[in-house]
Amino acid sequence: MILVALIGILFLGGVLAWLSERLDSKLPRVIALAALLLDLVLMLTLLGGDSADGGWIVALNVQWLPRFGISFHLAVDGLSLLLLLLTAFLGIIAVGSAWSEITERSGFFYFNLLWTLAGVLGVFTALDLFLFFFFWEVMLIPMYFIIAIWGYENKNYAAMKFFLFTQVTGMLMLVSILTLAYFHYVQFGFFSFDYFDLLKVNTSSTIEMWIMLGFFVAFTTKLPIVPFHSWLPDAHSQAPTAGSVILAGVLLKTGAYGLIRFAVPLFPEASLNFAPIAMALAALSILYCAKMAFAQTDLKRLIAYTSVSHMGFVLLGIYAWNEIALQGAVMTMLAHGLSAAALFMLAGSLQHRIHSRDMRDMGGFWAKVPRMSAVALFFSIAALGMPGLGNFIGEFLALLGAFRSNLPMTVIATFGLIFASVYSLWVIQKIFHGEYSNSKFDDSDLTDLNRRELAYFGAMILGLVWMGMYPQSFLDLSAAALQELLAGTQELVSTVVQN
Amino acid sequence: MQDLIWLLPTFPLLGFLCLVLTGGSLPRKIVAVIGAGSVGLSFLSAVLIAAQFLASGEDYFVKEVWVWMAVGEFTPGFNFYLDGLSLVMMLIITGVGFLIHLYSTGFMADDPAYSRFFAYMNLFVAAMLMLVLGDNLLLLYLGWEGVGLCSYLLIGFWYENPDNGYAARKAFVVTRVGDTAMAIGLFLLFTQLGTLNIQDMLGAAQQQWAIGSPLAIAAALLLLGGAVGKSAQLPLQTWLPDAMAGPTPISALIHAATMVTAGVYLVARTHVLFELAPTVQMLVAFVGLATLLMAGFTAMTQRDIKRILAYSTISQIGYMFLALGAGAWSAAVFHLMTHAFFKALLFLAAGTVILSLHHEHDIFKMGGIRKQLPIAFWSFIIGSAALAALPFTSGFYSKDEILLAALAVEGPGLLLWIGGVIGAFFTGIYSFRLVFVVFFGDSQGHQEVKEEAGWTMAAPLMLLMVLALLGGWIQVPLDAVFSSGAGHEEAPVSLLVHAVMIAAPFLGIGVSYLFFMSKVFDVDKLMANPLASSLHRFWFSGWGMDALYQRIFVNPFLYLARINRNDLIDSFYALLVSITRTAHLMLARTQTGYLGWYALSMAAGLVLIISLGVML
Amino acid sequence: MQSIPIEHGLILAGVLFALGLVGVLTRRNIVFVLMSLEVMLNASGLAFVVASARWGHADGQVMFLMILTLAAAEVAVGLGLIIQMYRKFKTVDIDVLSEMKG
Amino acid sequence: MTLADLLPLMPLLIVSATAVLVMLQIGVRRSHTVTATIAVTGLLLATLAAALMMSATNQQVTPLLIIDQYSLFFTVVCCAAAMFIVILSYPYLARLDDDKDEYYLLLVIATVGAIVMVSSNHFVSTILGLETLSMSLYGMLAYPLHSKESAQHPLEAAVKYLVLSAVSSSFMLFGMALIYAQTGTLAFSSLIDLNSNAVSLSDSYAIVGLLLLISGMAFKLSLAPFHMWTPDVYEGAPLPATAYLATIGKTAMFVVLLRFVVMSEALRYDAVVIVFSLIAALSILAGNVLALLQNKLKRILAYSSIAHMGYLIIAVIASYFAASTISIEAVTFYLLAYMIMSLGAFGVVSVVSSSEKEFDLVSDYQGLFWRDPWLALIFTGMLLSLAGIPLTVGFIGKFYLFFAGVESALWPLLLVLVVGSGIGLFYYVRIVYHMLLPVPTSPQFPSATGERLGSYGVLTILFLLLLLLGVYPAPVMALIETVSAFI
Repeated sequence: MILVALIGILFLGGVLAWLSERLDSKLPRVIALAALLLDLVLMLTLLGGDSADGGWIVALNVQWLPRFGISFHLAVDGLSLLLLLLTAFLGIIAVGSAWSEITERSGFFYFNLLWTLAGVLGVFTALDLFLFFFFWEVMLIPMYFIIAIWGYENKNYAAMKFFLFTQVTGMLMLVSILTLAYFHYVQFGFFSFDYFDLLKVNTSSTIEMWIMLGFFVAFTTKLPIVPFHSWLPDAHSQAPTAGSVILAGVLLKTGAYGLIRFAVPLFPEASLNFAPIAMALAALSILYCAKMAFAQTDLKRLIAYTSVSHMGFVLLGIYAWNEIALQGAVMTMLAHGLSAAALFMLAGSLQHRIHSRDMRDMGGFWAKVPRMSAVALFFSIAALGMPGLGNFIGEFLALLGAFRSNLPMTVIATFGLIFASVYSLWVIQKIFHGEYSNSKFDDSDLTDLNRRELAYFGAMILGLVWMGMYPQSFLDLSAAALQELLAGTQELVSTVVQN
Repeated sequence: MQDLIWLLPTFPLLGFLCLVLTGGSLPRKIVAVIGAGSVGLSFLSAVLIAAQFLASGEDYFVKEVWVWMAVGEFTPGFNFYLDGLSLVMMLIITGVGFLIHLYSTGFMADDPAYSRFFAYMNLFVAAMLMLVLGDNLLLLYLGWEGVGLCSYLLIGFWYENPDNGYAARKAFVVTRVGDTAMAIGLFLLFTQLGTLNIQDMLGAAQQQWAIGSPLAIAAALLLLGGAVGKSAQLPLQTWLPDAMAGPTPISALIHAATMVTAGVYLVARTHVLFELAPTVQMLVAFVGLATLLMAGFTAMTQRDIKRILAYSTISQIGYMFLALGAGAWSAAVFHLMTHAFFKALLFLAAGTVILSLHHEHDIFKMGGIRKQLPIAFWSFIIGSAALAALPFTSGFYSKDEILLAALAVEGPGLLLWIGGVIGAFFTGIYSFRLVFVVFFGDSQGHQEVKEEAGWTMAAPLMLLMVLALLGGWIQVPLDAVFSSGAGHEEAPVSLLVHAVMIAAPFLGIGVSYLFFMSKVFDVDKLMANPLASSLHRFWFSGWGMDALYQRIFVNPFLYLARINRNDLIDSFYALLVSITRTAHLMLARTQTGYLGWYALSMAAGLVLIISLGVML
Repeated sequence: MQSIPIEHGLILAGVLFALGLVGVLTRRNIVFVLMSLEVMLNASGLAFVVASARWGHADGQVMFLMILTLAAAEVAVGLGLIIQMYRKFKTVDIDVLSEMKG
Repeated sequence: MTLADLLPLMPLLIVSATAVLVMLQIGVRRSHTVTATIAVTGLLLATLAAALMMSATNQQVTPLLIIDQYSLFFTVVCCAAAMFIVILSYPYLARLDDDKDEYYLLLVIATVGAIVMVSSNHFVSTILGLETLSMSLYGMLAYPLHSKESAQHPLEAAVKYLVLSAVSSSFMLFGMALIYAQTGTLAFSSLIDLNSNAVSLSDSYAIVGLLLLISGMAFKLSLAPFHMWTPDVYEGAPLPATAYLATIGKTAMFVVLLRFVVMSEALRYDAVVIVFSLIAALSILAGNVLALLQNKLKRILAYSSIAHMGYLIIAVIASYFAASTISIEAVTFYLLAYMIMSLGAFGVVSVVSSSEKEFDLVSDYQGLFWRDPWLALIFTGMLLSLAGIPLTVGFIGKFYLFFAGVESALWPLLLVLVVGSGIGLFYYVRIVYHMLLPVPTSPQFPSATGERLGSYGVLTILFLLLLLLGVYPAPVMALIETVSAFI
């Protein structure tokens, strides 16, 4: 029941926020914040739950569309719970960042924000593939609205691009899901879209490969991975800050989650055969997008490309498919969720202050806004994988685990660390170091971070340090779930490896 | 007390936090107290712990603080490991570090970003201590990257000048290249040996790997990559001279005394691996040799006082690598220590000179200031003496050991020895060239000289002078650590060898005297010779390495970045869009609005369909 | 007695049908277009008659009568529209009805 | 023909009676309101009657009409839709400077035709129904002919539709004739196992007949390559008429197509399968591509209807290869969904339009979200449903189609479906985007007045249906499952 509550609260809160705008334009943000806090509390209550049965902490399974054997099946294990917490946390952060930035039509804005998050929660908890797909699509429309209404100069193009990429690949995934369900029908004589039923399906390896590709394309488009990444820089650079935060912090993670939860466990053999290609793509996008990031002049585009680059480590970790690598992937997801979100918020607050994202206009801000600069320094250091911060743990574990399953690709990917340092330090140099000059922009309201901003940046800094210095508290949470997933594919992997 | 070893990094870390969180709002006095005091505290505790440890007579001591992460069989912990090696290192770091902090309180006295400076310095000390005290390679890596970060921050400390920013980024990225190799090394070691705990790992390596086994070679090579990066050895030495852009105390602490020697520490720490890979060990020796010669040549040609010292540092670390390569582990560490003393001394002295000459760096614009700056003068005399390894100075003993060890190497031993001696000769030349040009001769009409600053800057110099002189008598407790490596029985060597080794630096000093003091030979005349001048240019540019790397790595990267600024891959999707668009426009033209045309299309469709049907 | 093979009848109907279709395509005068439509409809009517002759029952002929009526109706409505058209454009050339396109 | 036969015909009779009643009422005294009311009541009664009878009736009434659950289901759908259209037409015609009443007469008669079609399993009834429908549609399309202000071109639309649909009718008739020549019966029956001892005709006659018939039907369903008339007729006709043509006209025809294809087993012939696949692919691509940059809403909806009919054909093809009846259900559900969403879309446009001025340009709707959020929300819902986005009935419909396609392994067609819907997203969302833009300085159309409350009611009902069937379609799915068993 609590799971329905989690999602329902957000859906309801969204509607309320929208309606409440008529009363007072300040009300919606309060409602949104309240809803998210409530969710966060509910999630925290789940933390205590024992994950005895296969790591599932709490589950709910009701019939929904009997004709197709579709059920409303939600469940949470450690993995999902981590991501739920991340979602709620970043949701709150996003509300914080929108607090003063979104002034017009705030009601509809928070409606969309909450509905997106609701969709994401659904994705992280759904265990019926139809339901999963349902939420997968639900989260897109509000996101489209957020970009298209509150975005910047080129919002129409960006929003449309985001929408088309995710929708079209989504349809491919739908075809895959249906094919899988149909084969289940053929083998077991009844329709079912339930995760655990579909796990039992086994098909000829070629068909399995095709179905798997359907999922893979959808998920790696969301992740994203070269060559499906090109929607992301546009979407990010055009979206309002809160939008970028949700997009980078949470939406991208749904792709990774999909790979971990569905793509690999449902098609272990195909995934195993496909792993080399996947890891090659991962390495490629790590390096390629690091290079692209360095080339950008638009700050938000730059950060966007770094996101793609970091997601490469996630993909690498997932397709290495051993515990260390998976933990690394999960940690990377969490840490990147925070660091990327923070960087986007910095970019947003800069744009809010000087109305420009063009790094060529900037320089020497350290003298003007030392606090902001220090914060920016911290997060770019985190982004380049400084030990002691979350990102390092994630990337190191991912690479460490990947090393045993695919040496060359891991070595190539490791060079990403060098490029990461190149672009991260470039940002610092370009914006915060150097001689300050306000020739290119009006710095009348270029003020240092205020209390609210300091508060949420502080929270994120603490989070990253916690992940970096004592990641165990996160690793423990996801361990059971990941071991379960690994166990599911164990014997097959071992047999194939032997042959 | 030993159990409190975790306090060592904690004190400076706390100092860092205080300074950062207060964000420069504290008065300078307090900042100075926090900044220097925290390091002082950890020095005190270091001394106490050292005393207790040596008293206990144990070989090593482990303090487990908490498990960092536990994933499957991968369970690195926040554990501290204390043995002779880390003991020496921690004493150097805290001791010299404290002196330099003290000096800085005076040196930076009128810098606006006083507290930011000390924040970074404290963070550095903390990271450096983690590096040497960590009991597993991951913790070492933590410190390793941490010091790299601080080095970046401090080189670019005066951020208004983009050149400093460039130097800082260069330093970080170049070392990062080495670090990446090292990271891969860690992956390899863990995958093969199943642990990153240094002692267990070494033990496992000895059991599983035969001498010269490819895996051992690979592992050793990768670690060496990290080492050469940090320690500015060939081929990754290019960053260090530029790193002089930072404030002088930084150069003293990070780029002379401690961080740059981390590579030496790493190799010494994992010497077992290198013994398992003799070829790599030999490589280490030759890297050292090449570096020390190359740096020696370059140092002779530099004009910037700090660059001279920087190159001398590179070359001295070259000696340490030579020692490592020769298997003289303790000799390397010993030289590391003495070098920390006299090089810190030299840098700090140079700092006072620069400060009192209003940030003048060019030695040929100085001259004849021995009267005005007696302390600096004597510091330089002693420092250079130790650097040139004149007898009875600390440098003498350490370098002596190294050269003998080099000679003892079977195979290319003689070659190594000769190279080392030549290096010593050059050391004599450039070190005293500096002294002669700066302190003797006639004043080069620079503006009046400021008074040497107060005791905070004088005291450290004094102490370091003493250490630089007498440091050679310190007994480093390393036998337990290098029990395996200490197998070198000094073969009785002829007096001739000793004579040569003693003579070499004196010769060098003589040469530089003739050139720069008595002006018997005229440098300019020499420069007139095209060969000499071109050679000079070549050496001056640091053997053209920068230009080379610029051409091989940097430019291609920039080129790629430039030509593909807006994403080639995206144009594919753009193509799809334009295809659909054209299709739309073409189809839209068929909607003519003419009834006849529509009827025709129907008829055509019908014919098409029926013919299709009938054909099948 | 020797009967005509059904194919012939159908082919004849087909030819008529094609003629009518060609008429619709080629004529610009809407009155002639309607006439050609009549031809097509009647062609199919003929086809029905032929077919019902084959099976020897009346359904086809019933259908033919229906076709006659509906053709009449079509033409009735059509002529109504033609009158409107003539009022509006003072011509019965169908190409004037091409304001909507694209 | 006994009394027992009359009972199942109840809905048909009610609607016919309504037509007569309207006629008489016009004869007695013209009154727009009264006429509309009679029409609504009649259609409502018919709807209810059909709904009540549905569970218990399955009967062949005369050789011409089959009154089973399937036909009754669509009788309900068509009557309800017709009723909604009447309500939408009322404000639209309110200011027409001409007699308004005959319009309703025509509409009701057209509905009679539609009912006959959905319950027809015999060529004669098919033609009867079809022509009744078309004849009255000609009238409806050309209705505002005399009004001076009417900006559209009802005459042009009517003439084009009349001529071309007459051509297509003749296609169908000739096809029927050939099939009749083959089977010897005018009832829908298998072309494969003929009970003929007579000298049999070569198969090619039957095939040609089939293809002729299919072409004719394809025209009515505006499937490529017989689609060209659609945008012009949609654009020229008055909105409610367009809505009628687009929803009821298409649905009725499609039901006939489905019945015929299933009963005649036409898909046994590879030729027919290939032709169908070709038609489907062409329609999907042509429809979506043509709509891509179109600026007139009615034309966009016209093109999109071409594409949607193409989607449906996929399910028709699937119905032959699939073991289960899912594909039949897919067609049924999608027709229902299509009815709801396109009626809604046309409804929104007609709410803001009137016979003098139709607001047909996408740009007219700029900023609607901030001027009339409710209407904008409804419109967005309809468009997203047409695009097949979850939470809407359109998604469930798409899901059905995809499932049918997968079940019969029609991979190429599925690929086309994916590509097509991908392109489709663009122009639907483009409209939504225009509604999100800031309100232009001069509002294009007056926001709702009192007389439009009825229309708003209709739209709201449709919107709720849209969401209900999008989120919890289980009961309707069950109903459709049982209903589809009768095909």
